[in-house]
Amino acid sequence: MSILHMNNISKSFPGVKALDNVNFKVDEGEIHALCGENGAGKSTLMKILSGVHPSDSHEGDVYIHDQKQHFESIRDSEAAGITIIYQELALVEELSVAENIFLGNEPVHNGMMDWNRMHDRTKRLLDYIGLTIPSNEKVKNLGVGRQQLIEIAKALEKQSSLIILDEPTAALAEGEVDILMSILEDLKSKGITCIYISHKLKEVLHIADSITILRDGKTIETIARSEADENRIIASMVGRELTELFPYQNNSTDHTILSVMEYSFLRKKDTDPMVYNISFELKKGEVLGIGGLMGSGRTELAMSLFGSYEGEASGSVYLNNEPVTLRSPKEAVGHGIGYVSEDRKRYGLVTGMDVSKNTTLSSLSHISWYGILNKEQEVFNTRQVTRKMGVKTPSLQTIVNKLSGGNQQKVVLSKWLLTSPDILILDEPTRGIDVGAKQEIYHLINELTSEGVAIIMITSELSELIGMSDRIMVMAEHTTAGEVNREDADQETIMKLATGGSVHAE
Amino acid sequence: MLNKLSFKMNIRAYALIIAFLLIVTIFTILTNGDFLTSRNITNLMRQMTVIGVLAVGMTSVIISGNIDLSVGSLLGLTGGIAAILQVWLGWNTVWVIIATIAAGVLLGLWQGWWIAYRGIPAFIVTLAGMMIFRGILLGISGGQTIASLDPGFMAIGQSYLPYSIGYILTALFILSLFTLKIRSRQKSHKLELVTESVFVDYGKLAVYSGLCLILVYYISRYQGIPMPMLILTLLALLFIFILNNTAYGRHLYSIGGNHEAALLSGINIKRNTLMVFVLMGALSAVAGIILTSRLNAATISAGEMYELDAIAAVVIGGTSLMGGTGTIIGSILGALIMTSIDNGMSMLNVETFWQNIVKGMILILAVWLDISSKK
Amino acid sequence: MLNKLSFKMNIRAYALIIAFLLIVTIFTILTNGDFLTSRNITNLMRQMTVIGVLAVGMTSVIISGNIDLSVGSLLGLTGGIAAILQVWLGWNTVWVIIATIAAGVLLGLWQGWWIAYRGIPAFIVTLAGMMIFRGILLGISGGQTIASLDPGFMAIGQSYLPYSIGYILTALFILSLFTLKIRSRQKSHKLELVTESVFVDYGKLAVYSGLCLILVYYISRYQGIPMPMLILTLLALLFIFILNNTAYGRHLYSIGGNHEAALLSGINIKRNTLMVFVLMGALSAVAGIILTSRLNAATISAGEMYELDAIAAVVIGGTSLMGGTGTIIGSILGALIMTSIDNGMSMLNVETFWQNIVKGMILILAVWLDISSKK
Amino acid sequence: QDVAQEGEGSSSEEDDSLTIGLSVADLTLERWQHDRDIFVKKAKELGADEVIVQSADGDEAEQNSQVETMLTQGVDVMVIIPDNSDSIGSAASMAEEQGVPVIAYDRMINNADIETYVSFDNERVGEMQAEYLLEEVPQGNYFLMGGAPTDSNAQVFRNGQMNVLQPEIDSGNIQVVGDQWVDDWSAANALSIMENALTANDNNIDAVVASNDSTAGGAIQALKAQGLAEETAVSGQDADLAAVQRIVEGTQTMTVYKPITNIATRAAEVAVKVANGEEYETDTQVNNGEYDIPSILLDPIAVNEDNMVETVIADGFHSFEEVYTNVPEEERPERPQ
Ligand SMILES: Nc1ncnc2c1ncn2[C@@H]1O[C@H](COP(=O)(O)OP(=O)(O)OP(=O)(O)O)[C@@H](O)[C@H]1O
Ligand SMILES: Nc1ncnc2c1ncn2[C@@H]1O[C@H](COP(=O)(O)OP(=O)(O)OP(=O)(O)O)[C@@H](O)[C@H]1O
Ligand SMILES: O[C@@H]1[C@@H](O)[C@H](O)OC[C@H]1O
Ligand SMILES: [Mg+2]
Ligand SMILES: [Mg+2]
Repeated sequence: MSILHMNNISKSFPGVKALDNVNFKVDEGEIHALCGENGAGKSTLMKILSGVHPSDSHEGDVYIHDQKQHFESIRDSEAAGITIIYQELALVEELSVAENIFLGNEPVHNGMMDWNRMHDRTKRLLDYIGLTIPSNEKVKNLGVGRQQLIEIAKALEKQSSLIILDEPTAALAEGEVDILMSILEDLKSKGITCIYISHKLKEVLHIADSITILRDGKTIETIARSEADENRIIASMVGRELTELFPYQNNSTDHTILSVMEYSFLRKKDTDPMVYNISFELKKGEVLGIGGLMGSGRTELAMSLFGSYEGEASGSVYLNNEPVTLRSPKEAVGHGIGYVSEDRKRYGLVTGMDVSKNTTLSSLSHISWYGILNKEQEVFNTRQVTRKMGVKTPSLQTIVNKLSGGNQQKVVLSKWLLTSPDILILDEPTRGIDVGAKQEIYHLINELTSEGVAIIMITSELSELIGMSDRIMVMAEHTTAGEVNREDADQETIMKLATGGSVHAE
Repeated sequence: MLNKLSFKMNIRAYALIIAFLLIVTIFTILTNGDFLTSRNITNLMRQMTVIGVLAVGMTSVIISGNIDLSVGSLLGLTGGIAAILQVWLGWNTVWVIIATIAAGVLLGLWQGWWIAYRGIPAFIVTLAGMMIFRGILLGISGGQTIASLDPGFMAIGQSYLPYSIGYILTALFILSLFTLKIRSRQKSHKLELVTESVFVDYGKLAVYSGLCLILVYYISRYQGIPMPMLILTLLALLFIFILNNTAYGRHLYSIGGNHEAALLSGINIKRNTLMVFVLMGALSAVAGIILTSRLNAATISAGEMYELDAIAAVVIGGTSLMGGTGTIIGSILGALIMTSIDNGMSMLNVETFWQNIVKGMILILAVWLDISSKK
Repeated sequence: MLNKLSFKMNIRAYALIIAFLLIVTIFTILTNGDFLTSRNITNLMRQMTVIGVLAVGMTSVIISGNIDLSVGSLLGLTGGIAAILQVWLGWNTVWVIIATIAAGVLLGLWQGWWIAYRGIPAFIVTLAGMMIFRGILLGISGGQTIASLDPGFMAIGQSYLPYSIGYILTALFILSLFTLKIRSRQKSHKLELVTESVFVDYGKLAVYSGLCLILVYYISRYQGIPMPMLILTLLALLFIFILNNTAYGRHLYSIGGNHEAALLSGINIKRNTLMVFVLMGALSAVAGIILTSRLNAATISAGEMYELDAIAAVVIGGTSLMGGTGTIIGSILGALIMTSIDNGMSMLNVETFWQNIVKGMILILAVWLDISSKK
Repeated sequence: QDVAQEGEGSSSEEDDSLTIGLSVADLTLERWQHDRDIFVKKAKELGADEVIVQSADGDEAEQNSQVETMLTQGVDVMVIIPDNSDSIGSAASMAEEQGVPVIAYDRMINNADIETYVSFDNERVGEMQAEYLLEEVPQGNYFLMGGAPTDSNAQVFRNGQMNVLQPEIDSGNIQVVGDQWVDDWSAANALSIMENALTANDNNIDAVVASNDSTAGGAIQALKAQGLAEETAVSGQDADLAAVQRIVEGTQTMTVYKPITNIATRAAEVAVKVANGEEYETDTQVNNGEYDIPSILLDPIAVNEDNMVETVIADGFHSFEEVYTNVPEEERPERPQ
């Protein structure tokens, strides 16, 4: 019995045909995965289903329980029992967790907000998804990972019959992913249907009942889990086979480029240090992986080293054996450091600017003469680097907001490549990136290290951490929990360090 | 954690209060105490009401990520309408008030429609409104000041509450504060929510109530609570309630805070935006009525530049022009600061040009104090 | 594909032009052609320059995500300084100009410092500036109109370029447009970049040049290019260049577009923000000089409310008050639309109150046309 | 409670110091600064201990607030130059009720039982402007340039002007080719308005009825650009320095001089007498809507090139050098002693 049937859907944006006669069928009560490369059209298809793209903006029909639907707005699709968790976070940072979960859906009693019911429900939802934070905490105080979980809670609250999850795990660490998996199982047991979009094929294979694959806006095939394996999916997505997922190369040298000793950082408005007592070394050509649980302070370490915060640093930082203090990102960039943020929308991109201008934003000095830009050179550089990165975009003048999530990520990477950094900090570099592109990034990492660039790679994907790092530092509770060499690295050791024996406190 | 948070929030709120107290202290010293007489505090309260009422509405507008430059003209026009209805057409006060507020609502509806349903930036629509409404006022009044309203109408802006009623209202207010708090704590307890310690919670309430009583006592020593102050207080309470305790209020914050997220959450952005301008229209009309009553006349230039004062009060009060944050209390404090500066400087008999300069400087310094405390 | 895109962009730019042409057509019909005489076009150009110059600076300020409410007072003050230096102190024109612009720069520096380095919202700092600068003007001028400047100074706002020079400048301008295009095409070719077809590229340039020539010819039929128009043109070109072709311009867009991303991209936000207010100060001083020269007098109320006109011109021109987008050309067009409305209506001798109403309505409709075309 | 009311806020009432409050509508118009300076000086000469001056910056509500504040400060007499004659009434009544006499200065205070009114006749000002222009230009095209549409006095000047012009318009002697009001009395606005009017009328404008000097200045700039400054007659008001300079240069035809020294001196005298409870003389009574107010009405003077020395300069309102600074030495009239 099919709950959803999308028939011959086509949708164009200026310059792109995002969907081309797509057919998509989902059975009641199943978990149906949707896979495809970045820009294949997955999110677009789901936005049609949720009414973000109203029914007159595309061709083809949508049937729910064999009833033809005309979704004009999100309200319509919600009324039909559909809820979607968007790929890009859609939370109001100034509001609390509870308020966000109930946004647009507030419990009201005599025209007044029913705070009690709201907090009560929120508390139970937070328990359910394994978050221990107060329900009146402001969302802006949470990291991306927890924000993602809040989005999930928000969807669960709506109690719909069909839940769409567009890359819900991109920002989650393994522990949280496990929780999510059990939530999905639980939903399934309650007869709720899920559409699950992810680039993490292991998860897909673990959880999905059937898998539909899109490529270049077309449906390639739908396969049952029993017939699926990773290679088959990849082949179907990418159109070719991929060998050897982690093309690790050892380019590590003896030359220490960065050395951090007993480093702590206290932000101006905080009372507790963001990170404390951290020591590590980074060698030319090396990939230093940083692992840890969500909220362990990896991002904060990177951002404070990069000079992003106003505050007080103690300890010492040596660049090429010279002591330095980096008080602003500008100084960090000046010293040859680049930082690819985990939150591209907030910290990585000027979303209203075009691809080309975003790409050259950090390297304008390379293409200008006394501050005057050489625009031809700009186009040239952008074209080169975006080609190398395989950014899929209608043109270099396309506003970056209009790119698919993965391609936006590649634009951020391109930006930093153009600065020709000596040290590149990658914070969750493959978040939301498809398998093919992931491999391209790994190859890129190799290429960079072979040129002597030192890389710090923060990632919550353990396999990636183990697969690509020369050395791994594990963080817990805002400080170093230990360091592991490549040879000794396995999931167990790292998880042990990350949980630090001590209970992970909030 | 929660405690820490709320404490931090309070420091933020306090910084502005500290700035305000500083200003008050300085003026009190410089005027040899004249600034703090019951009589002058009463003046201050009466002088701040018009901007205060506008600031209440402006807070909601700005929280929703919009702006309203037309409030000054809207106030002028509605004030003019009120005077015309009463002086020229002889309507009685009650009908005049109803019709005037209705006019404010309609004009707000007009602006809200263009902004919400036609997608024209609020800045443009309300800038146009600023010209259009002033033009209409000029046209219908023929450029004349329309004067001498009925005693009933004059009472709105000029009368005082009898002492007894003032005290009774205050007592009721304090009582309901405590009742609400007790009930809320009971419920929180049942739901196992984190609450502040009994001491902090009731301590705070006690302090607020004390301040409230002192103010009322102090003002009552002169002539009693001025009617406009009562109106402002009621409106402020109403809007505090709307912003904090209704779904509509939450929607305004989310629309201003993250337009896209609000849209994706299925919030009816258009209707909510329309509504905020309707409310602003109604409040402008109330402000127009109070001003006309205070002046016992409607003039063509009434309310000129008030939009800037109202916006300034809101921004001083800590509301970001980007939308998504802000409180009514802050804006009222902002209006109070602005009025105190005007009042104090004029008591000091400073030369006009110094007044402008000093007023500008105080503005910067007050906000600076507030901002540095947040860092 | 690329072609389609640029075509769409043009349609967006055209919508405003269409609105403008509509306004022109209506006024031309209503005035029996008087509106379109060489003489009136010359008037229009002269009347728009002051707001135009302010709008050029305001565009940069708004692109960077800020606002400047002080420009009117700043203009008044710098105009007053210029008149005092010349009339009371007898300085010669060149020194007066240098000193006045230096004063504008300093005042801009003051405001920029509070905004950039002390983190106070531009709205507050410049609102304070609005009061402070007007206060200083009142203080130093003692409230008097300071009149009768030197002929050299008067020439800035009142003289015309000789025809021959007008045409030579225009020719030079067109020539350099073509040279730049040719060089850019050559470079692109060397770097193997895709370029638009020769036809489209040069065709467009030819059309622009043609329009430029027609305007110059038309204006020259009266008295020649007015000096203020030349100044505005040069400043506009300079700022178009800065915004589009320098790293600084790019920084402004990114700061306004996403403050945090700009910071993390290694941009010095503070210095860039400071700079934009310094530039605004300098431009306000230029506007002050032009106005003083045009009136042959500095008055205390000079420039009152000009901030709103300048901001309106910028917003009509399609710049979002949220920052991150905007063009100088759009703002100039915005200023032209505002001035045309004033000019046309006063030629028609419309009653004042109708003028306000109609101006407001046109404002809304022009922006509406522009916005609907973008959807 | 009433005890408390008396006990505070009027600290100066018990001591015998004499405090005068002067509330000025707006100091951004040049003339009010002269009024203030002369008034303060004179009042102090006559024995006032303190004169508290406040300017409302053209905001009528602000002016009411300032009057309230001055009452709190315990002034003995209130002199008010109203921004708006009607809306100031409530503040004035309040002062009178509290036993502080109110003197209306230059502009009447309506609907309040005030002490006295010292002024020039503003309607008369408008009449003088029109009369003078008619003398110069008995027939031709007239352009009416009103003051700020939101200033109620602007309407009064216009009424005066029309008293004189209407018969001539009806008889067809003069044609009104345009009627525009100038926001904020701003010279820049007046300049644009005049430029456009000249364009629309092919320069056929023989007289400009400008309501004050600042608007006249703007209009004259536009006329100059067309080489018409000396041909078209332009009126004015206030005898601003820039305006009298224009008059002696020949570009402005006349201004109405309201001898500010007289009004300020008279007002100061009356204020001090009222405060001391002494008698003073008034000329007439003027009705302010509800009450007949004893009034002192001074005569405004039409000033042109010929009577410049005897009026503005003789009064010391502007110095000879200032007025003739742009006129070559040999063309200047004889310097008065
Ligand atoms: N609002 C939009 N305007 C223009 N183009 C768009 C818009 N949204 C998506 N596209 C384009 O449509 C195509 C499909 O994008 P979509 O976001 O559906 O990809 P996706 O499969 O979700 O990719 P990813 O895995 O990277 O999230 C892309 O080429 C993208 O650039
Ligand atoms: N104890 C805490 N209470 C509240 N918020 C916290 C706490 N610890 C960290 N955070 C917040 O959670 C976020 C996560 O920290 P950070 O980004 O440094 O960790 P991370 O290891 O990089 O994890 P993530 O995978 O979420 O990026 C930060 O924004 C921080 O402010
Ligand atoms: O003197 C004039 C004054 O009476 C009027 O109110 O405002 C304009 C002035 O010129
Ligand atoms: Mg996607
Ligand atoms: Mg992180």
